[in-house]
Amino acid sequence: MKKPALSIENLSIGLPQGADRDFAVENLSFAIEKGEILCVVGESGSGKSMTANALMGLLPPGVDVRGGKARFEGQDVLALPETDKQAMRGERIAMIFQEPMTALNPLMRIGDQIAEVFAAHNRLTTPERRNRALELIREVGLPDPEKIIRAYPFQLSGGQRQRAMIAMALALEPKLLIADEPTTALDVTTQAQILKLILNLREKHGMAVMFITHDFGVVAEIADQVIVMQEGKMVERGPAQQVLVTPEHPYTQRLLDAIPTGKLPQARPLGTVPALEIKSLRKTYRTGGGLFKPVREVHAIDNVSLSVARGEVLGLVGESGSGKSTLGRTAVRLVTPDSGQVLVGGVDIAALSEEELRKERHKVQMVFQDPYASLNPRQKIISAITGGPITRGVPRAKAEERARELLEVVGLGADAATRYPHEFSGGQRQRIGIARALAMDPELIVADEAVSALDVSIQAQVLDLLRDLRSRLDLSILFITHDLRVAAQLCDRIAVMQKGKLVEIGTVHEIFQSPKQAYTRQLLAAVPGADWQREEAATA
Amino acid sequence: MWKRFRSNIGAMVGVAILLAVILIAVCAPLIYPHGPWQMVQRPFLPPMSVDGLPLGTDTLGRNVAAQLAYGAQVSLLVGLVSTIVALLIGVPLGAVAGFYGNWVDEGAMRFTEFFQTIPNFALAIVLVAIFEPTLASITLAIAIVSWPPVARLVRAEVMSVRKREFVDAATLAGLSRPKILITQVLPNTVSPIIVMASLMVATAILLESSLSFLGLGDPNAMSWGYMIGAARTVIRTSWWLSFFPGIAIVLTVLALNLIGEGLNDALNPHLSRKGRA
Amino acid sequence: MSILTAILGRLAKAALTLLAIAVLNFFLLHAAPGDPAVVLAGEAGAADEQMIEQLRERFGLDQPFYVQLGKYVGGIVQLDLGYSFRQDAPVSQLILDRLPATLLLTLTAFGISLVCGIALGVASAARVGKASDSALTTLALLFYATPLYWLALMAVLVFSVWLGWLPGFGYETVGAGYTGITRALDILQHLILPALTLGLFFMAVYMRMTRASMLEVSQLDFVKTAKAKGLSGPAIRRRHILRNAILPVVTLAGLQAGQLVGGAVLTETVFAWPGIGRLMFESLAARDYNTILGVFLVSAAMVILFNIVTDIVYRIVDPRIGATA
Amino acid sequence: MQHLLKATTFLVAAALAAPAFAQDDGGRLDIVVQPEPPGLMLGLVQNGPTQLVAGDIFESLLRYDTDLVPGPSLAKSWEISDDGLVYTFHLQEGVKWHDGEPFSADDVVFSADVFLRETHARLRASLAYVDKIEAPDANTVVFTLKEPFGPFINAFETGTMPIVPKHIYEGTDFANNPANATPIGTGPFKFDKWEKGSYIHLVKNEDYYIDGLPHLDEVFYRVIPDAAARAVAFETGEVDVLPGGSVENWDIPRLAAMDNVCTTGKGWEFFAPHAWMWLNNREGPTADKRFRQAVMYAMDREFMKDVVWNGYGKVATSPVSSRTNFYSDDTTMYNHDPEKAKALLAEMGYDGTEVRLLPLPYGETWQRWAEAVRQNLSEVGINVQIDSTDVAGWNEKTANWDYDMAFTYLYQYGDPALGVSRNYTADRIKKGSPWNNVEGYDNPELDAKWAAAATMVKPEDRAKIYAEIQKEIVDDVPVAWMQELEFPTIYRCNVQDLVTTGIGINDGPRNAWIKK
Repeated sequence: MKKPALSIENLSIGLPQGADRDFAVENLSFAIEKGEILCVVGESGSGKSMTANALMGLLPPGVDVRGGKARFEGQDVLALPETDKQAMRGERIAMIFQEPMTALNPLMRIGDQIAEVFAAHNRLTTPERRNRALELIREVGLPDPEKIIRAYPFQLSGGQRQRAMIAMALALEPKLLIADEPTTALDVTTQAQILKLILNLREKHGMAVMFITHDFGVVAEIADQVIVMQEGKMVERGPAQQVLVTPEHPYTQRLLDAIPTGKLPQARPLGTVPALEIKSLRKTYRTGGGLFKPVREVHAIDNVSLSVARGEVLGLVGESGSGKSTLGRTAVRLVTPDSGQVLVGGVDIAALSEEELRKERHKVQMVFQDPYASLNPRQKIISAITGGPITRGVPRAKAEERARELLEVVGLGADAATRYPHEFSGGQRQRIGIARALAMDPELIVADEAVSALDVSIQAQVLDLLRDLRSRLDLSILFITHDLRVAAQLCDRIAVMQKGKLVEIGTVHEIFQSPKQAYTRQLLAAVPGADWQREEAATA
Repeated sequence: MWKRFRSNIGAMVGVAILLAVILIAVCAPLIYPHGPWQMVQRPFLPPMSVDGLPLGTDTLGRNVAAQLAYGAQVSLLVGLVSTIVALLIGVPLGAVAGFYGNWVDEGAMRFTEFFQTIPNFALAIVLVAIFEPTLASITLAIAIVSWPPVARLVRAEVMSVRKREFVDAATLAGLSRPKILITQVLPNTVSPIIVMASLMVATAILLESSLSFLGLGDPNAMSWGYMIGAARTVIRTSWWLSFFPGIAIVLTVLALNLIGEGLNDALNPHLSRKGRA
Repeated sequence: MSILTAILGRLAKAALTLLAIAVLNFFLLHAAPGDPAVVLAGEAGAADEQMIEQLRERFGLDQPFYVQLGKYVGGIVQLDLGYSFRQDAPVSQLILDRLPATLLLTLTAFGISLVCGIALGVASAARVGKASDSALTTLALLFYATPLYWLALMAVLVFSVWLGWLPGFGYETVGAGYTGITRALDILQHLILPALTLGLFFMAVYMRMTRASMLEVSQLDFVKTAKAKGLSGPAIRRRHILRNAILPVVTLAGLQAGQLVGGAVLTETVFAWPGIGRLMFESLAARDYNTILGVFLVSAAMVILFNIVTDIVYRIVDPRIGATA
Repeated sequence: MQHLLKATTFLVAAALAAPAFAQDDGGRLDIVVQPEPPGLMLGLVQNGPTQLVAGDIFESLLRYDTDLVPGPSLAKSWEISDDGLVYTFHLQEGVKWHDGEPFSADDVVFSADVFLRETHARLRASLAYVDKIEAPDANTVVFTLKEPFGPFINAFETGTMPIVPKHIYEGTDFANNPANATPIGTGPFKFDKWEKGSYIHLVKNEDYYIDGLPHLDEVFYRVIPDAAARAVAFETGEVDVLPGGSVENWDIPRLAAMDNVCTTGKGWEFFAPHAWMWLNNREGPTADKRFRQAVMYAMDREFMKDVVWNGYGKVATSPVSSRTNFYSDDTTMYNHDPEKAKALLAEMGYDGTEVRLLPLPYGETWQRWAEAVRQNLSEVGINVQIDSTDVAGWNEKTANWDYDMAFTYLYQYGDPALGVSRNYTADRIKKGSPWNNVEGYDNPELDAKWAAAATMVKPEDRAKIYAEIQKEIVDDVPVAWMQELEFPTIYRCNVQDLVTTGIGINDGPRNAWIKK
């Protein structure tokens, strides 16, 4: 029996008074072997990040360890005095975080931030530190190390920053690396690269990795061992394969079921009457300009044509910066295109004047990404939903009656009408957003990353609702997402965008089974857990 | 929110002081029906030396306590009205600039910058001197020099709220632009404006007293600044004449600042907002 | 984009702003009741029409308003601030005579308030929640709420009259004939009280801001990163929090530094400090238009200058600005 | 022994000069000047601060003691013809300008006839009576008048007729002569340096034509803008002399009570500042004589003198100051009598119309005074609103008659014909100046008397007519006479002989010395 790198026994972490529960983590025990990757999986609020923070001694004020031990290299790291914890951090246990955009000091050069790790632990001389920093940058696969070392964080892309973070974490060859959702904020292709990098580095340095994620796809890619957490408690533990294939706990099963699998839905017959037609659409953003600044142009939409048939759900997939959101916003004329047509029910809404447009607005509605920003916090639900119809001339009483009906339809109950947004959870708010869009009796709904901000289980419920509405109301939907798996769940056809251009468009089956373009194939390959799911799909 | 405010000891102390000052201001005509200008006793009587004159008399033998009470009226009025006027200038300007952007924003911000470039206090002095010191001109001058930060704040807030998705939703609902600004955007900028306003009242009171100190107060209105200005030449022999109005100013301004901070903590809980994500 | 072009752009804008200020104030002042010729004649204790007419002619007040405005603006464009008839000297001369005193006072006050304010703010933030933090913030609030002129009067009373430690007013010991180091020390002695009283208010402002900013930045992700690296608390505060937290403070301070130049009227009055604030205030009662306008323009120019300096500092401290455009 | 010898020599010299006891030479005097003078060329600017400072640099032909008796200055003696038309002055010998050029009668002629005629409004009024000015020789000047002008002998005071150097100003644009910045006079002190906003430095004129004078080595005039700061400056020993009006009245007792501090009310006789309120005789309630009388009865002027002016000065009972010649006390006395005031108001049917009161923007004392007046008037039912304004606004409003009641005070210059009649005769009703008949009082009968009194030769005759005038005008109350102002000078007691003339500190440093 190997001695574990880290073993946690009966860890309990208390929350401050007034929180929604007493413990962030309760009675948690697990161990990580040397050179092993342990994935801690859970939805938001499951306590997985708190566990990591407790190990590092980085718990926020008011949150404290109430009991338990964490043995690491023969010591209980939870009981160490602060100075020892400080010495341990970065040297023997290192950590990387979710948001590469904010996790680096914006005012310090990358090289200095790496060298600082050595300085903090009094290692090496200044020139040596520089050389080591260069080596590390090379090791994590960043291009042009000499340049990177002098660069500031803002000059790097998200993936590059995450690599720089990893370089920092590796600096002193820690025995344990804690990675807290390190790929969640990244595009799929970048995510795939970072995951590969972590696997390689584990191989090379033999360190133990505690990898926190909410994504079972990632788990399938990387994990040796898995523990599943729910509301502070561990509900399941085991080797990755076992947990993924034969989950024991109902919660784990529910989570796995909720995952949009690669299983493709039955193809539906499509109508031919177009609800939305986009013709040769172009939108270019110019930044800078003015007297002394050079103009920079970004082609957000570069000559795109597509159409959505009545009753069809078209998925629009792409990575960040592909122009998919701009296209969606152009379709509802929140953005006015430079040229091209947006035909809704035969009317080119891109060409309407402000006044005419207001009369036509109701035809296309939108469901937004951020459930917390899409509802006015100072407005009751009922007025949020009835605002549009009343403006259109629907009598108030009638609009309110309809609003209550719609709230029932989206599964909230009519009594939700008189409450304020903050009384609802994220998933509930998304339902309100859908009801609001439906209240206008639109010909087309644009759903812009409508489920991306939600936990998987909630995501699944909202997707179910949309699917249900699609068939009940014969809705036409332009469904924008970065997640091919989600798109596969709901869409009839999928359009792939890259850098403002439409790369490929086809039925779900065409896209998934015989993609024509290299970029589409690349995207499909990058989907985490793709192999596992394909396997699963095959075995199913 | 109210609970969070109430649990803030400093803010509650502020509220208590402010309520006391308001009470005194309101009751002044009842306690001293003859007004603050009546010469009641020998001049320069120290506090507590004669019954009925707890704070002594001033250079003309007038009751300092009565002056203080009436002064509360004026100081509060000037502070409040000038803040309201400043808000009336700053809020629409900032809102329109932030909401419509482009050249409207450019124009409004140039205008604001222009006013921020002129030295504030000097401008206030010139304005009051030119329009002659009356409560109206003092109030207006204070408002004119204090609206630019309001405009900037509102603009920034509107710009941030404007990008929120519920504004897009309102646009899609067919609401007109002005209606969106008024019903959707502005209500969400109210908290920081309230916080700023409470601090502005404090600043306005200080500004009014500074102007009075320089001899630019309204001679028909008894204000604390006017009292200090009138008493500064006798500060050595009759300390109480400038001491009590000075304390009154410090307490009131302090109270308003405490309330402002309390409101800020209660209305703009940055930490909890961040903690949500 | 280079800093140079940015500065050039700012300067071009600044020139326009200054011109606009000149025109606006010209209108304002001429709208004011009070004729400078009458005032000047009045000071002589007696005057007749002939004298007032002579004076009006000398000042150019007999000409139509637009001609006066045109002449003034024409002068401004050639950097000529006009002539002060009240003081019988070119305005630029008057202002140059007094500007050093004002700059000395305000920059010293500014320096003291910024350095002490930031230091105390950092100290306070580091002890957040403790008694010493409460004491510091309460004190700052108190300074913030105290009228500056009142504080000045009290300071003179205590340190000059009662204790006799420091001179209570003036710029230097008059007629002492000091030169070199002795003179510098003498001026320094005179400087202490006004600079401190002027600085205390702003110290309170900067302290509160620094504290708030430090606390806010310390919540940011990269601070957690720094902790995870194993840096000590002081090192994190110094290398990571302070550098980021200080940016908004520096910005605000830069904006205020310019304002200080024109806003030191109160301090200059109480301490008889021969600066431009007092010059303006005194010129106002005499309707010495050109001098008031000159002071306004110079102080506005100072505001702009400090804004540009702040901008440059910001660009140096924050690599993101200027590079992203 | 040597020391004694020196002292004896000095004694002899001193005895020739003036007072006959031992005076110490040397030392410096710091005097407050407020506000900062606009210029020091006394021929061009004659405002108070300029006179204060430049009175040491420039001189005129005569000086006047505190009883307004003329004495020698640049003229060592003089004669007036019996018909009162010819004034002959014999000048001092060996007088030199500060730049070393010799002074002569030509300078006097140039000054009076050319320079001041162009620049000096107040003197111009007197010079209107002058037919010609001649210099028969280098040390004699003769003024010949067109008709007798009683007060003419009072026109040779420094501020009224400062003698300026012909060799510098002749043929130049006086107002723009560069020498204005560094004035050249004949006085006991020379201009050295002017640090604007801070101080003016004068140094001893070593070549002064009176041996042994001045005693002081240097004089600093200190600019301290704040009244409280001026008081502190005196307390801390920064300054030695606070000329009248430098500090607020209620600060005077405190300063006077300090060790080694003396005060004197003397030194203002020539000016005899007389304070009143203009009452607009043209319109509004103040156009009614009964209202004006009611104002007089309503006010407790004794109380105001005691409280506002801390007891300094005297309640004014007539347009002529009791400190100058020709004052008469045979007039109606307006005592504090609110009932009488109310009766008068009832009689005229005053309806409570608001009356604006314009205070003089010269500091706290004047502000308090206006407040006290408002309070007194409100007690008899007059509705008073205080207008607030600065010096410029005050000048504008009074000059353009835009007021109901307005505080002012003016100098009397030693004679009613110079400083009093200008405010009451109809020919002086002219918009645009705040020093003439601003109230709009028009009484042709009295106009004739004012004119007659001015051109009489014998003082007794003049006194009779002035008494008649005073009796009548006091009943009309064209303005509300308030108080004969007294501005005490505060100084260290070891400063000796500071105030010896009717213009006080203006030429005080000439004789002053510091006791060691």
